[in-house]
Amino acid sequence: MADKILKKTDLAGFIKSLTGDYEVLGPVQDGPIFKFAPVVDGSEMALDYQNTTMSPKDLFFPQTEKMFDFTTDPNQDDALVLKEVPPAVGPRVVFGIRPCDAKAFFVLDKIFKNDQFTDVYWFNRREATTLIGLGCNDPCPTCFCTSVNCGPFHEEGLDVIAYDLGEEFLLKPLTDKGQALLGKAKGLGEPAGKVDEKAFSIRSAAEAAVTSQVETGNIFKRSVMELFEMDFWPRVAESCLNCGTCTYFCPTCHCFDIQDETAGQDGQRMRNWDTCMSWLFTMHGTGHNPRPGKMERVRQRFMHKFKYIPMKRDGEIGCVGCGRCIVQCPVNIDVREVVRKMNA
Amino acid sequence: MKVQNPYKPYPVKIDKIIVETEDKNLRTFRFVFLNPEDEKAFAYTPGQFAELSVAGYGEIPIGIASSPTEKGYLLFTVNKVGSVSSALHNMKEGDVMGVRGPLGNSYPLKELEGKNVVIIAGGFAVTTLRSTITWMLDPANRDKYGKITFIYGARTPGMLLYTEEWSEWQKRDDIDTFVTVDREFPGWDGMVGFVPAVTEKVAPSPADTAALVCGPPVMIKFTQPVLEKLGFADDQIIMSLENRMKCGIGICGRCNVGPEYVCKDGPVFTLAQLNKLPKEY
Amino acid sequence: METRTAKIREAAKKLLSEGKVDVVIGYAEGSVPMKTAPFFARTPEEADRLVWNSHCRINLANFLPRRQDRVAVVAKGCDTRNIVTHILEHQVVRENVYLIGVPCLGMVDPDLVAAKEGRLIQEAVEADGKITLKGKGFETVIARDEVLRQNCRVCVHRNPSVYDELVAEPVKEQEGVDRYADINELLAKSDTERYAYFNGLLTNCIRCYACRDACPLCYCHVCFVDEAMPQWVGKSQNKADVMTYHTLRAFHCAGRCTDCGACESACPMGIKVRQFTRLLEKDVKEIYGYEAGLSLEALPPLSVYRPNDPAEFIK
Amino acid sequence: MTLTEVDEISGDEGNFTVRVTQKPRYVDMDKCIACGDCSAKCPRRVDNAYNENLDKRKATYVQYPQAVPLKYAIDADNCIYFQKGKCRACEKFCPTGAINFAQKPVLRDIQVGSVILAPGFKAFDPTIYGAYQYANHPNVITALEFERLLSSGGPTMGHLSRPGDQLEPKKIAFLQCVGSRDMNQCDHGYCSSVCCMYAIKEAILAKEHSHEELDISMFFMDMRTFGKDFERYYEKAKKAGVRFVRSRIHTVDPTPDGGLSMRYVTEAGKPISEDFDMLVLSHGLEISGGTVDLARKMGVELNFNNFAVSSSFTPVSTSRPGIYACGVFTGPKDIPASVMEASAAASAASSKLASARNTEVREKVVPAPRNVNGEPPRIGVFVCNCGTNIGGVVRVPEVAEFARTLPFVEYVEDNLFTCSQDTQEKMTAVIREKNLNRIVVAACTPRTHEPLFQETLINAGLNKYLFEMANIRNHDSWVHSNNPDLATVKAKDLVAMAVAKAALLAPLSETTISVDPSALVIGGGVAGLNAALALSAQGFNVHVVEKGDKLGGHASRIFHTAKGDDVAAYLGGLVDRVEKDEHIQIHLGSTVADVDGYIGNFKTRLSTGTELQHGAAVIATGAEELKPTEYLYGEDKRVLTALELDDLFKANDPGIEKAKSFAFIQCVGSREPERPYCSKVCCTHSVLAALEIKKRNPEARVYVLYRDIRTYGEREYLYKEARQKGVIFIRYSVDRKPKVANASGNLEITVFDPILNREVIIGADYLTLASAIVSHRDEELAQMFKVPLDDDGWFLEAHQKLRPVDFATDGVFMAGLAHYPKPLDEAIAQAQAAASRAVTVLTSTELQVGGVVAEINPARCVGCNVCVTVCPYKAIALDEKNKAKVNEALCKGCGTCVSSCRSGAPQLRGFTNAGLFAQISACL
Amino acid sequence: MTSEEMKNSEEFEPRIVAFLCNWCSYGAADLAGVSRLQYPSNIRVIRIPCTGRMSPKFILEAFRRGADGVWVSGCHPGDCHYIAGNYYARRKFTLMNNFLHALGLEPGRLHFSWVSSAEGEKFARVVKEVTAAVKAAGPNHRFVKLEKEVA
Repeated sequence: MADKILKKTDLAGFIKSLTGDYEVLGPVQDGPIFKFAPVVDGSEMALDYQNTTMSPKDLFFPQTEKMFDFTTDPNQDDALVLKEVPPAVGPRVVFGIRPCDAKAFFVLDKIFKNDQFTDVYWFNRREATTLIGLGCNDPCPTCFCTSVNCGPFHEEGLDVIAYDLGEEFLLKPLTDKGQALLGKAKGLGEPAGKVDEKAFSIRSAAEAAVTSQVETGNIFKRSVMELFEMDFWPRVAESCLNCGTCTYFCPTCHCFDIQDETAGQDGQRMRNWDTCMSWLFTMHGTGHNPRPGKMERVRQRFMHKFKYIPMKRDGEIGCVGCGRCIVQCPVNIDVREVVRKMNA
Repeated sequence: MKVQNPYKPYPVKIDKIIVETEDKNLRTFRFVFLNPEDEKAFAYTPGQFAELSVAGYGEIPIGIASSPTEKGYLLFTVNKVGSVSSALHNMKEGDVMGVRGPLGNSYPLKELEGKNVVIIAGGFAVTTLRSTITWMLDPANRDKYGKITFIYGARTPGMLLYTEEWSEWQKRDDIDTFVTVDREFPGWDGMVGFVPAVTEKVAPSPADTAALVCGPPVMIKFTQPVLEKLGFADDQIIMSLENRMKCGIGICGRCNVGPEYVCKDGPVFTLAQLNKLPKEY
Repeated sequence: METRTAKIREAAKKLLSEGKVDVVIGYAEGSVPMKTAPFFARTPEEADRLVWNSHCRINLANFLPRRQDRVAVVAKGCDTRNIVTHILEHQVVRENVYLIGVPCLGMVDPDLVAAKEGRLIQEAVEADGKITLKGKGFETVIARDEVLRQNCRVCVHRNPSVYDELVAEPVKEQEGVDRYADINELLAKSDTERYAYFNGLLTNCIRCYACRDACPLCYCHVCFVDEAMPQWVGKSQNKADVMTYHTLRAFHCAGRCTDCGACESACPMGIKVRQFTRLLEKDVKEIYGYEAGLSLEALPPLSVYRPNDPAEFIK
Repeated sequence: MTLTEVDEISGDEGNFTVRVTQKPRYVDMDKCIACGDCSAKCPRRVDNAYNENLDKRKATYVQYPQAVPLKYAIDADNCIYFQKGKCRACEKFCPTGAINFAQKPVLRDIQVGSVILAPGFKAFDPTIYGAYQYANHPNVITALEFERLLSSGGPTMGHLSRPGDQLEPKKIAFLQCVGSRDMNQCDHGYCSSVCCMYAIKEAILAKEHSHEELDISMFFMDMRTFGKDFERYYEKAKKAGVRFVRSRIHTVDPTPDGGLSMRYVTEAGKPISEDFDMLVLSHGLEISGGTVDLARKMGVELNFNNFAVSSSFTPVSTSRPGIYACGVFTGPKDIPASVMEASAAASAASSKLASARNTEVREKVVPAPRNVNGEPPRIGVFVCNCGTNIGGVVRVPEVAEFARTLPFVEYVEDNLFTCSQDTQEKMTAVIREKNLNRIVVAACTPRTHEPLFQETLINAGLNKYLFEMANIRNHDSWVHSNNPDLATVKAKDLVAMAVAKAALLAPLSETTISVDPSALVIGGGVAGLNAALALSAQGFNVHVVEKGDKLGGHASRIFHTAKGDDVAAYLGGLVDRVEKDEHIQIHLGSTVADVDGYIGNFKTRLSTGTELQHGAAVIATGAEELKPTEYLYGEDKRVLTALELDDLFKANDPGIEKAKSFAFIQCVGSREPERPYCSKVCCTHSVLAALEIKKRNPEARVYVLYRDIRTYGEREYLYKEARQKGVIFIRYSVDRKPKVANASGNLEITVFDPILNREVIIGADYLTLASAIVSHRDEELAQMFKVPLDDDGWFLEAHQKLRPVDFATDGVFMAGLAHYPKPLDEAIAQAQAAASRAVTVLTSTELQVGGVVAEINPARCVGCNVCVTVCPYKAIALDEKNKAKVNEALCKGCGTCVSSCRSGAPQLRGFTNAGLFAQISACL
Repeated sequence: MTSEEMKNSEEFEPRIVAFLCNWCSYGAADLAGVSRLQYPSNIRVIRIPCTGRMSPKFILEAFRRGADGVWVSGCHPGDCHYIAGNYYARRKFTLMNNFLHALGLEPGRLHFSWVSSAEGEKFARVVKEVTAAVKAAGPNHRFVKLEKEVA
């Protein structure tokens, strides 16, 4: 795997060289919102952004996704039989994604595939996509990635990581897919001089700049029931509106609902993001609700991220420390505070 | 090899509909696969469930009531509660729908070999236990197990499922069948009383015995102490949970009980396992 | 602001120490700049965490319906109006709620501040009507009044409409405010432009329902969006469904909305959801002369009628 | 029995034999489906009397489209076949073979216990008023003709135009009192009571109908808007720009442009000539010759105006026992008064028959309904051809074929007539045979035919609510007859919609609640006592609650009625009867403290603690006399109220005979901004009192200062008599009210006389103020019974015209002055009417409740109270858990609660959200 | 209008959902039938007991399902069979009508009327007016759920 240099002045050429084989997406600004969108030459990109407003999980897990088509027309042979919808994406490159979000994909890979089943919708898109990450030189005060198995230059989930060295990017391929991409791209140069040292110092400075920290060690040691029965939960949940904003912005939240919709005789089965903050999420047809109140639902979310996922997914934490939920929560429920309480 | 889409149901045809209860809200649907090769792919064990898929309405998880020993069809008994089950209840023989599965774990039939089994069921939770009994009573399997006791209760005689089958079982000597209803009814000459009370009377000794318990929460609540009193240990009591599910494959998140996905890690748990989990079921 | 904070703490301590209430609902300092968190003080000591500043945007009336305990709540003008609506709608029993009224000078819109500043703000300090913004390598001062939320800028009911005590002298209500100048401008446009405008507003909606959940009026057990039989509105990101959701949500607030802005402040995508509710709020005021929450006697306009209500549009 | 006339009557009260002749209709009522083909094919056009002969109808016809029964008839006087022996077109085209030219008159003898005469009135024919040009000029029309011109069902379909030239009039004059208050030309000295109001109504309607600004003037003598809310309507008309001119027109001349020039003299004596486009004569009411004949056959005495003779205290009784009368037959009156009298007559007529109640009722046996719960829908669809009415336009077989493809449809057939008896029998069989559990009939309108098909469902053992209709006739084939393709497309959609809804229908249960067969009457005045007696006469126990320490109320202070009857004597007898009545229990010194329950099952606690159970209640709490605060009342002992003057009469006060001068001021406290209503009784009372004074002291000068004299009906004769006896009437206007002063011990009244055009000063020994009658504004009582008050504090009836004694809340009724000021005879009639209405509740031992009513899902309900406030019937209340609960006995199924609830908690059975959604999606 | 557009507009048969109260406007429709008044066939009548039952949501649902026009008709104020159902409805309609138009519903799509059961002629006239107005507005694309946009 050979590192490459991309001069910022060559960015357009680099992007253009990819647009033939790939759809290229980059971070763009749309009013107050930052999000990934197709780019033509890279000039559209806002590479000095902090991060996308929402997590970019919709790259692989759109909020609404069609799964199957069907017809209710009794005259059709395949009436009421579900037909698979072909994968929605071809090869694409995402440029400039933040390492925390890529780490989230890495965690989600372990969720969308288990010992028996593979979520083909997630993996169709994952496989078709090459991720070029952009390290965070300048983390936000709400970032706490380094406390949760992640960091501003974390590499898991990425195919290539880019270091912004000022005038140029250092591109480090991390996977074969990344390597292949760099092989196809134009406008790249070879690293020269003390590039690696410079990159290392930028990385170290960034990691040090993540001053917001949480401890999770005790959480792993404690039993499910011990954590579950801790007495702070009601007060954490007290101000919660149960809106689910945290889950929609969270890069690792992945709960979904499956719904059928019909119009005339055409129908489709789709999935939509869902949220464990909703009372309906666990509501039985009988009227019984295993998580009847907002306390139970708030607790579930934090337990899921910091206890259940680590238990079941090789110790991975269901949180990458991106801080979006802290910024977006209308009532300022701060995940760091909650984790501190769980760990206390 | 192409990865199977785990969300895709097998197309099936409704072969037969049996109205099970006097309120007509419980019906047993017999399905046959539209593509015969799907039947092989659908290899299941008693205790597992499947997502029944009605295009235009969605899916509901329903325990498989038939036994793998019954070839050529699948049985599901469905209670009419929500929009999907209502749509299903409005369907007719010959209609096409989908079955996705088998899903979830099953009763630990392997582990139970050589043991006595007491099967305790209440109301319409008897479905997967019907599957289990049918499987165990199959000549190929009966010898693997010791004494089999079946205790089944419902509110009224008209609310008992599978009357034909358990009537047959009552005649057999390789299974002790006790069917009870909550109170006296004209024309009912069987047992009267609640399941926990009957269990206390007729359950076998806990030695080398496992109890499979399925029923409404109130029945479970009162049966559990009876079994404990009789000396059953928590890992001898096996239960099946019924959380709300969607994906059925351990991803979508709504059936979580603690770290476990009821749809994939369950629905069958021992009481010992459940004791370590939040009571979010 | 500081005196309001002090008075709120004083009132809360008194209520808690005298055992008059079980909890005082107010605001505590948030963990990020320009944010507060609803705070439930249960002891006199905890009351010291209560604050009042320009970021008390969340409408605390939201936490009142169906409460069983004795509660005091810190409430600005719009919050009290919502509590009046709660009382009229039997969600709150007046005797069970102690209202610590706060004459309000408007709340700051952090999105507006962010848009004005353009850089990541790491700290915001407020004093004497000015806010000092600090970030990596910069410090600027901005006048508070310039960055108020739009609803606060056009608010004409800053003083609580009901209260048990006030923590400050009533403020002078704004006069000569044209509450609906921008709405009227919008209404003067063509239907095509308006349709495009409202659809455009919703482009980024993720249907998290924070607007609904932050709204004190939305206290139903089951919201229409969660109904299955029949399904009023689809659950996907379909444009018409998103529009239907916002239309019906706003309609459910008709005659009850106080334009408190909680919905808009809660929206994580910065959508001007109030543009929907304001259309109705304006009509209710102009057609039926009703403004929600000003009186414990007058019923909301959809609960009553007059035989001669105007309706020229009906053939 | 339509087309039927009475020939003779024999026997006595309780046992009459009435011989009637039923004239032939020439149409078999059982076969006629009112499709109208006969009329369409009838070649004979004749003047349409229903539209005042302003347009034509056929010889085979229905009088008007809402006629009951909606069956056609052949007018033999005009039928070509009857007249010339040939034609029979109707017979040929009738799809059901209903035409029967062989029908003959049938004589029948009917055994009855009582008879009620309600023959109505004839509108006065103004031809004899030559000066008004009615007979000669097409643009001079009667108000009834004008009414038809304004009606959307009328000859011009509501488009206002002049009959002469079809031009839209821009300036119209209404002439009041045509054929009323006039002894010279028409011998009708009485006031017709209704013309002022109907003229104002027509004026307002005309203004609303007119495309351009319409100038309307109304020429009148006194504006008699004395009924409930009438005065407000008058004020509204003034605001709407109707010009009111106090003058009688004496000459009308045609103008060249088709209009009319009128000459009149203003009140101040100025002659004016003014042009109008059109002239409307507000003609009065009179009794027809036919009615006079009927009365003669019945042996019922008429007065000189041919109105039935009745007493003030038995307003619906005639001179012959057992025969009762109501409506204009007993004197001119408007709809609410007629409806009240009708109920009163029913009460009076049945009071003697109570013991025979339910003796001729046969019980019907129906099969027990099959339980269809849990069954998938199995829908049967019956598509009707309705002869050629549907099948001639819509391709019915195609619609039937389409219906087969719809979800859950198990059986489809098309019928020539789905409503025919044999099809009903077949339907019953098919339902059983095919095990159908939902039925859709695609035919005509559910408004007429739903009950018939529901009956069939019941006979087939299905709950009758498992039924839905698709209206492919009235809403389709009849209105798209020129486009069979689109009509067929529409028919399919309508069937699909009905099937979609039917699939979701659930059986609705109807349960019965018992009825406590006793009544509560609140108020022991004349109204309350009459209601109590009427109820007792029907065999029901009655509790009378009176807050005072004796019965009788304000009537005890009234001297005479307008008919000259002695009130004191009557009242003594009334109280005595009530006190002796074993069915009536009197609670003096009591008020209502608390009311719980609902129709059939009220529980009322009195202020004394007594608890009463009753099935119905009559509110007859009366009103009070305003104590004036003007005209020196309370300062000068010579200033009296009307009741105080009656006190003097009753005490035979010698002062009356000694005094030289008496004055009355009318409208004291009435018809003013604070009390914008007319107190109705005061004009008559003052006129009566003036006459009484003249009787006792013929030399005395009597002045009545008035705004409009409102001696409506035959009371007008009193007014006339008073003028003849020298009582001086001086009009004043409200902006120039009389002034009363004590001028060195003499009571002096200064008033501007508009005829003399100057102020006059009247010295009076007694000044009587005709002060307003004011309501108690009893909000507490209203709240307890969940009934409304109007702006003036009167109890507000369910419908001012059609349900004048009912409340929206079932089981509660009103009578007397609690409703509005009124004279004794009207109060008594209303009391009997209220009793009659209450009897309809009490006679049923149980009430059917349920069906299409709302229900609340408590899991959804948040207790926000919106449904409680909007329910027009107060059928919803919050329970102790703050959950709304519907009282099925009160719910009428309007669904306002459903659409008002944000939480989706209420559901209207039969019209569920899911059902309506299914209909929406089925047609799109 | 080009000739092509003219042709299209001639061929366009709008789908109009009409919500009629049982007692007045439904009766008026019956009467229009009895009187054989001819009117365009585009309306599809849904019978409701009273305009009080008319949830404004039904209007949105009809548009969402693709209706080109919606028409709601009930008893004249003061004539409600249920005393006051139409008074409450009138307020809801007023607000919803203004609201939907403010949100960009084209004029001519949404109609309200009071038609009594005696006004068959008015019923037919209003159908004509409503149909003409909806035709003039053309096929509806606003507030309509297009399935292809779902995912």
